[in-house]
Amino acid sequence: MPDARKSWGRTLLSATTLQAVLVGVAFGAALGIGGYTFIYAKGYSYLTNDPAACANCHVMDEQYSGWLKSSHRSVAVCNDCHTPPGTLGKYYTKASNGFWHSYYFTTDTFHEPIRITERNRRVTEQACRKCHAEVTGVIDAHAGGGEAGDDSALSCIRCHRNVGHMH
Amino acid sequence: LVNIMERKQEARNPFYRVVELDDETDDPEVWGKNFPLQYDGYRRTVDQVRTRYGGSEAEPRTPTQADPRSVVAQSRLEEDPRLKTMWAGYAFSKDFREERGHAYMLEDQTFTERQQVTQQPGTCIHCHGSVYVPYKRAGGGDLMRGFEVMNQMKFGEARKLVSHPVSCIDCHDPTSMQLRVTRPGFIEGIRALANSDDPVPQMPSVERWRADGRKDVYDVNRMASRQEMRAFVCGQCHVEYYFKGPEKRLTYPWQKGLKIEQIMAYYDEVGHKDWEHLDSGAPVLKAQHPEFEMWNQGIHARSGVACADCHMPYVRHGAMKISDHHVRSPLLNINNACQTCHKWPEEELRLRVETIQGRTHRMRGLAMDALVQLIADIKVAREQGRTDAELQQARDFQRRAQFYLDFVEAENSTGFHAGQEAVRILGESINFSRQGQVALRGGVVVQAAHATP
Amino acid sequence: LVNIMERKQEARNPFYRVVELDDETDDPEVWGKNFPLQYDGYRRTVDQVRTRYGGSEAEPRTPTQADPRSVVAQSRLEEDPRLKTMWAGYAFSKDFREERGHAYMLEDQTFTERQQVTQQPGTCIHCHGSVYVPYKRAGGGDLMRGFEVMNQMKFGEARKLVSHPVSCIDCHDPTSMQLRVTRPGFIEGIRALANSDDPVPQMPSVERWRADGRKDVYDVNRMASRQEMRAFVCGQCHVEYYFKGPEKRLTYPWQKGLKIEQIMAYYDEVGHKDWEHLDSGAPVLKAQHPEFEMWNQGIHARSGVACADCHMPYVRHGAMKISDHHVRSPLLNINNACQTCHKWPEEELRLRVETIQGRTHRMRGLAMDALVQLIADIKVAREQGRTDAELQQARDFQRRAQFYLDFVEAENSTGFHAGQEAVRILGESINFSRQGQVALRGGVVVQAAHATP
Ligand code: HEC
Ligand code: HEC
Ligand code: HEC
Ligand code: HEC
Ligand code: HEC
Ligand code: HEC
Ligand code: HEC
Ligand code: HEC
Ligand code: HEC
Ligand code: HEC
Ligand code: HEC
Ligand code: HEC
Ligand code: HEC
Ligand code: HEC
Ligand SMILES: [Ca+2]
Ligand SMILES: [Ca+2]
Repeated sequence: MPDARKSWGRTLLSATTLQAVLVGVAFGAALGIGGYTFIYAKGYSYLTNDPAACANCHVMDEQYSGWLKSSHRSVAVCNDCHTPPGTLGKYYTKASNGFWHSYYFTTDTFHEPIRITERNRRVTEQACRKCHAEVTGVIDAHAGGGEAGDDSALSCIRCHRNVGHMH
Repeated sequence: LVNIMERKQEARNPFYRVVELDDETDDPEVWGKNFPLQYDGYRRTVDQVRTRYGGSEAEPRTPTQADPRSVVAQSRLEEDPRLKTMWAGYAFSKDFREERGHAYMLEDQTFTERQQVTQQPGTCIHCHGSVYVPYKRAGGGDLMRGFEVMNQMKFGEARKLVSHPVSCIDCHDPTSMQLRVTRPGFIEGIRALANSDDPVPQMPSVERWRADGRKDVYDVNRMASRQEMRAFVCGQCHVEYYFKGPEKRLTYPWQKGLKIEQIMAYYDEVGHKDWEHLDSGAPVLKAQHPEFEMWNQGIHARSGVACADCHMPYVRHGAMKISDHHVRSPLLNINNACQTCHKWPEEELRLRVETIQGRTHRMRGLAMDALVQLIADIKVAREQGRTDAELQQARDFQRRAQFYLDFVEAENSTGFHAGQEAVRILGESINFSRQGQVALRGGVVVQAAHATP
Repeated sequence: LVNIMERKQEARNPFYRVVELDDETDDPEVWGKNFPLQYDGYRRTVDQVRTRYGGSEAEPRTPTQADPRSVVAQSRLEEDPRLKTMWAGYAFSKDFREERGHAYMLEDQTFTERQQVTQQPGTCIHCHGSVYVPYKRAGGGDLMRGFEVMNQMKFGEARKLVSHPVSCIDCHDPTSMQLRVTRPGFIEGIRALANSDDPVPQMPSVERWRADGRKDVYDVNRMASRQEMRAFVCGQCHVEYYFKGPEKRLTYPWQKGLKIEQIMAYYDEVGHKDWEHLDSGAPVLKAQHPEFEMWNQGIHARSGVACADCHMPYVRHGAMKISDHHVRSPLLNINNACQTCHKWPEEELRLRVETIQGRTHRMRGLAMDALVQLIADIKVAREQGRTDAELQQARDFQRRAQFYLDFVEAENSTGFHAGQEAVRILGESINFSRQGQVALRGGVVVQAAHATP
């Protein structure tokens, strides 16, 4: 299982060689671009909790319309599943996702179909447990801690991939 | 930064109508003015890239008078000489190549050596060119009539009436852009299938028509759902076929159903043979590209996944998603073709396909060895002067073994479209070939193989 | 009595710890006091319900001295008498029944007629009872030692030391409740597999151990992930096996890999045969329940779907959900077993399984006919006084044909666990049988079948 750093690596590697170089040398420029989108394309949507806001980026449309059909539409918004508990972690994740997604959106160099990163997958696995502790207590009880991602934990997504937005 | 502005625009107007298209416009370049992205993809079917078992390899050749092509696809006969034995006495033993992109369909058909060794009928053109407009012209506005007229021409004459490979108008209604079936062969074939009692849960509209009391006829363009059409437009050509009677009417053998047993039974019933085998004298059949039939036996069809989902997946151009008109092996485009439904890494998906294809390829090899040995045995027995009566049983086994084997050999996914069914068919083929060998030697009750519970 | 919920670090476990469990507690009823829901499910494995190809049917019988059972499962020998021919000269031709729920494993093993016709070793008990505690006792605390000791007893003696069918302690650590492997046969088998070079992408922990330089030995309980354990605990018993050497050591033939070719090659190498066939005199093998091996060749294993996912799916009890310990055919529980991952209607899912099983069943029938015919031929040839040398080749074909066929016949999912592989194996079996028949009659280069590209 790649750790957070490795998975950032994956994300970067998914860019073309040219883009990779660009990222390496001109991080400042990237910041500029990302920053621009952050405002113009409502990248700051990341800071709100309104799912519609996520869909400010058409590349999020699929998940948005999927979410509208999902079992969770009335019980969980995007951020409930895609940001970790705790203010700091929450805003770190939002900021970094917000920035990188803005960056990739603008430079149009992300892998399609979009795939959740390892780091965000763990965030989501935690989110499930956060709300479903009662239901899942038993099946996690005897696991060595059952931290999402560790070998002794069950992956919720493996069986419940569709709960957030039908794939 | 312009990037995003553009994108927000694109989102609003997907395309501009530059020219008016009507039911006579068969030139794709004209359609391309309205739909430049689809046209670009369409033109890229000239690319030749090889995958483990598919795609195609560009083989340079020196053009000749008879055949001006400077590039062809690799010869399957050279890859596996056993094919020559299987087809001994038939045009396919002279020239059979890996198929390649749509852009080549017209020239490959026109210049294959198979044209020189036999006089082919106009029927051939049905699946190798944009015949919708020519058929209607030849039929004085009546598609079916034109079909019949051109079937009975010599290939050369019919060829002159056609100027493009499969084109936009063959799959699309020029005004609504909706998919439509334009091929008489499929319109009649699917109707015959609908009239049969073969269950086809993977074709909801057919089941619905049957449930509604089979009123008048099943009309594919009126009744099929959009998702079904995403496979039917391909089924217009990627099917098993034969030329019926002196009118050389193109016919898809689906009267009893789409499974191999049912197709075999149909050919036995009408007493059809493609040729008499040179070495063995058996009345044999040639199976051809039954992608549609095999796909129908697979889990994807059963799950409502159409040809276009994998071979023409949606690709994003800025804000809009369009169907990739660069029709090709999905293994050259795994992320768009597969990952929308399967979250596995590309390499893993490739390995899964190759596992299925590898098993199929191995069994194909065993079945081919068995068949070649049976043919050799019959040849010997014949030379030893055995009578037709004595050879009859072995020849019948060859007829079956060969058609079953060829059904998978000619199917171009190397088993992927229906992995278990492909291997089952090959297993039955082996059983036929070996029983033929035993029969020649006498002393075993061969019928028992059918006495299975 | 303490409500565990009160204690913070155990807040995840809503069960009441009524009794203390230790490594000596093999009585499930005691465990059931702490985990009543799992225990209830566990006890329901006495149910007998039939599915199209699986489950089991309760067949009443009048108890006898030798066999006090008043209910058994249907006889497979009566369903298909060809099995008697295949196993002629071996205990299985006397009594072989459809397997049923875990609750019966001990009595079915004790009272099968196979026990009366042969003297079975203590080894048998390894998979039919809760042997963890008995092994440790017999080994003076050492599991492996106890295993060796009990293997070498007569079945009757070993049987006396065991009092329960597979029980909680055979799959669970009594303190942490984590899954653990307690079966020496599997611990050694998976180790041999890890030492081989057979790629096992479906077993990440093995691949990791190999990648890390194969340091000391692969230790399943220390290295396997929880998800892998959800299959390994079943792989403890649902596997092909044989008794090695005079010590009757239970051995899983995985030294070269889990595929049939590799297992066959292993048996050839060690020169193992289970018996000499009564009719043909061939040195043959009996394959037994290779569910684990076949599952490993299938798409579900490849996708990380474990036995427990389908045979012990989660079931909701009030606020919490637990693993359904009523281990049975998933077709009796499609909703929980399949529908979380596959959003198709129950009936549709059943039909998909039966399509896969139907193809497998048909090929099994053809392979069975071919084998029975080969055996008949060899019998005749033998009676005609042909020498062992003359029969050697045909007998070798029988050995292969029979093991390949039995590998699928004995696998209890009727092909579902690996649909394409099951049919491939049957196709190869047919090829072996028929080549054997041809060989007896002479005149064809049989080796060619292996000369496949
Ligand atoms: C500025 C446009 C934009 C907005 C607004 C946006 N996204 Fe995205 N998102 C993207 C792009 C581009 C990608 C693909 C980047 C990649 O593949 O790493 C992406 C990828 C993702 C991924 C998968 C990749 C990963 O990092 O795990 C998740 C999850 C995600 N977005 C969630 C959200 C949520 C939740 C919101 C709203 C709070 C949101 N997005 C709003 C553009 C956006
Ligand atoms: C913000 C809280 C929240 C989060 C985060 C959350 N859920 Fe839920 N979930 C709920 C609620 C509330 C329900 C409705 C419960 C009911 O209907 O009894 C529900 C229902 C469900 C159901 C039953 C309905 C169905 O879709 O079958 C499943 C399964 C489920 N959740 C799984 C998950 C998984 C897996 C995750 C993480 C990927 C997750 N949940 C994340 C609150 C949440
Ligand atoms: C091996 C497959 C599997 C895994 C892993 C799994 N579940 Fe489930 N889950 C199921 C099944 C099957 C059910 C249906 C149980 C029932 O309805 O009786 C279920 C039911 C549920 C429900 C209750 C739905 C309802 O009926 O209200 C929730 C909530 C849930 N799961 C959440 C989770 C979470 C969170 C995780 C991860 C900690 C998880 N599941 C892991 C298979 C799984
Ligand atoms: C109930 C939990 C839940 C909610 C609510 C949810 N998601 Fe997700 N999301 C997931 C899970 C689980 C995955 C991982 C899916 C997978 O790996 O197959 C995921 C993956 C994604 C991805 C990666 C691409 C993909 O589809 O796998 C994107 C983008 C995404 N979510 C965006 C959103 C947006 C935008 C919203 C709100 C409109 C949202 N999600 C709401 C659970 C949720
Ligand atoms: C689920 C995906 C999927 C569907 C649906 C599907 N195919 Fe395929 N097809 C494949 C794959 C994978 C291959 C193997 C390509 C290779 O070997 O390179 C293939 C191969 C082929 C080939 C040979 C391509 C080559 O490169 O030589 C043809 C022709 C073809 N398919 C036509 C069809 C038709 C017609 C249909 C519908 C009736 C169909 N396919 C449905 C995935 C699909
Ligand atoms: C008018 C007849 C016709 C129709 C309609 C048609 N095809 Fe084809 N297709 C052909 C012919 C002919 C070839 C072989 C061309 C050659 O080898 O010169 C071919 C080749 C292919 C190949 C092989 C490409 C390669 O690289 O080997 C694929 C894949 C394919 N078709 C898929 C499809 C799909 C998917 C559809 C429907 C969306 C479709 N075809 C519709 C006639 C047709
Ligand atoms: C029912 C539709 C159909 C008809 C009728 C048809 N073809 Fe094709 N043809 C195809 C398809 C689909 C392919 C691509 C798949 C393949 O090659 O297996 C193809 C491929 C070919 C190829 C390239 C591969 C090869 O075989 O070398 C040639 C040449 C060819 N056809 C010639 C002919 C000739 C000559 C006739 C008439 C005797 C004919 N075709 C009739 C559908 C058809
Ligand atoms: C072999 C069949 C075939 C041919 C030839 C073909 N198309 Fe398509 N086309 C399709 C299919 C399948 C779709 C998907 C339609 C749907 O989903 O309803 C499609 C969709 C389209 C669409 C709708 C938008 C989109 O991309 O999904 C347009 C526009 C289009 N095609 C234009 C063209 C043009 C222009 C040409 C000629 C250069 C052409 N097509 C040739 C099969 C074909
Ligand atoms: C539109 C959705 C969709 C697309 C696109 C798709 N699949 Fe599938 N695939 C499925 C479904 C549905 C199943 C059946 C299992 C299930 O119900 O989840 C399946 C099953 C499979 C299986 C297991 C069955 C078998 O034959 O062993 C493989 C392997 C597979 N797909 C590979 C692919 C590949 C490779 C591609 C791309 C060339 C592809 N799929 C494209 C939906 C899809
Ligand atoms: C994806 C689901 C799935 C997985 C994973 C799976 N099985 Fe099965 N299994 C089935 C189905 C479906 C059947 C057929 C049941 C029937 O015919 O009634 C079956 C049948 C069986 C049977 C015969 C049951 C009977 O009713 O007679 C046994 C024993 C078995 N499996 C054991 C295993 C073992 C051991 C594993 C893991 C090594 C495993 N299965 C993995 C679905 C699964
Ligand atoms: C200690 C050995 C052992 C272990 C461990 C074991 N089994 Fe079994 N299993 C058996 C035996 C023996 C039988 C046959 C019992 C009989 O017929 O009397 C059986 C029968 C079955 C059946 C057939 C039930 C029926 O109705 O036909 C299924 C399904 C099954 N086991 C699945 C599993 C699964 C799943 C696991 C792991 C979670 C597992 N088994 C673990 C020995 C074992
Ligand atoms: C490696 C584990 C293992 C060993 C060793 C083993 N069994 Fe089994 N046995 C099983 C499993 C698993 C089943 C259920 C699956 C099946 O019946 O195919 C079973 C089923 C049975 C059955 C019920 C079905 C039938 O065959 O009638 C009997 C009786 C039986 N075994 C007797 C024995 C005897 C006697 C021995 C020793 C010679 C033995 N077993 C050794 C695992 C084992
Ligand atoms: C043949 C193997 C097997 C046997 C025997 C068995 N279990 Fe389990 N048990 C499992 C598996 C597999 C799981 C799922 C564990 C996981 O996901 O980590 C499980 C899970 C559990 C759990 C955790 C909560 C849950 O339901 O997932 C408890 C508690 C449990 N079993 C109790 C028992 C008790 C009590 C018995 C005896 C009456 C027993 N088990 C017998 C295989 C077995
Ligand atoms: C934990 C998830 C999971 C469970 C539980 C599960 N499957 Fe699957 N199944 C898959 C995956 C993953 C694939 C491979 C295709 C893909 O990648 O989507 C698959 C493929 C299949 C296929 C197509 C492959 C083939 O063999 O033809 C069938 C049919 C199928 N499953 C039926 C079932 C049935 C029936 C059950 C219950 C007895 C079941 N599955 C349980 C995840 C699951
Ligand atoms: Ca090709
Ligand atoms: Ca059973």
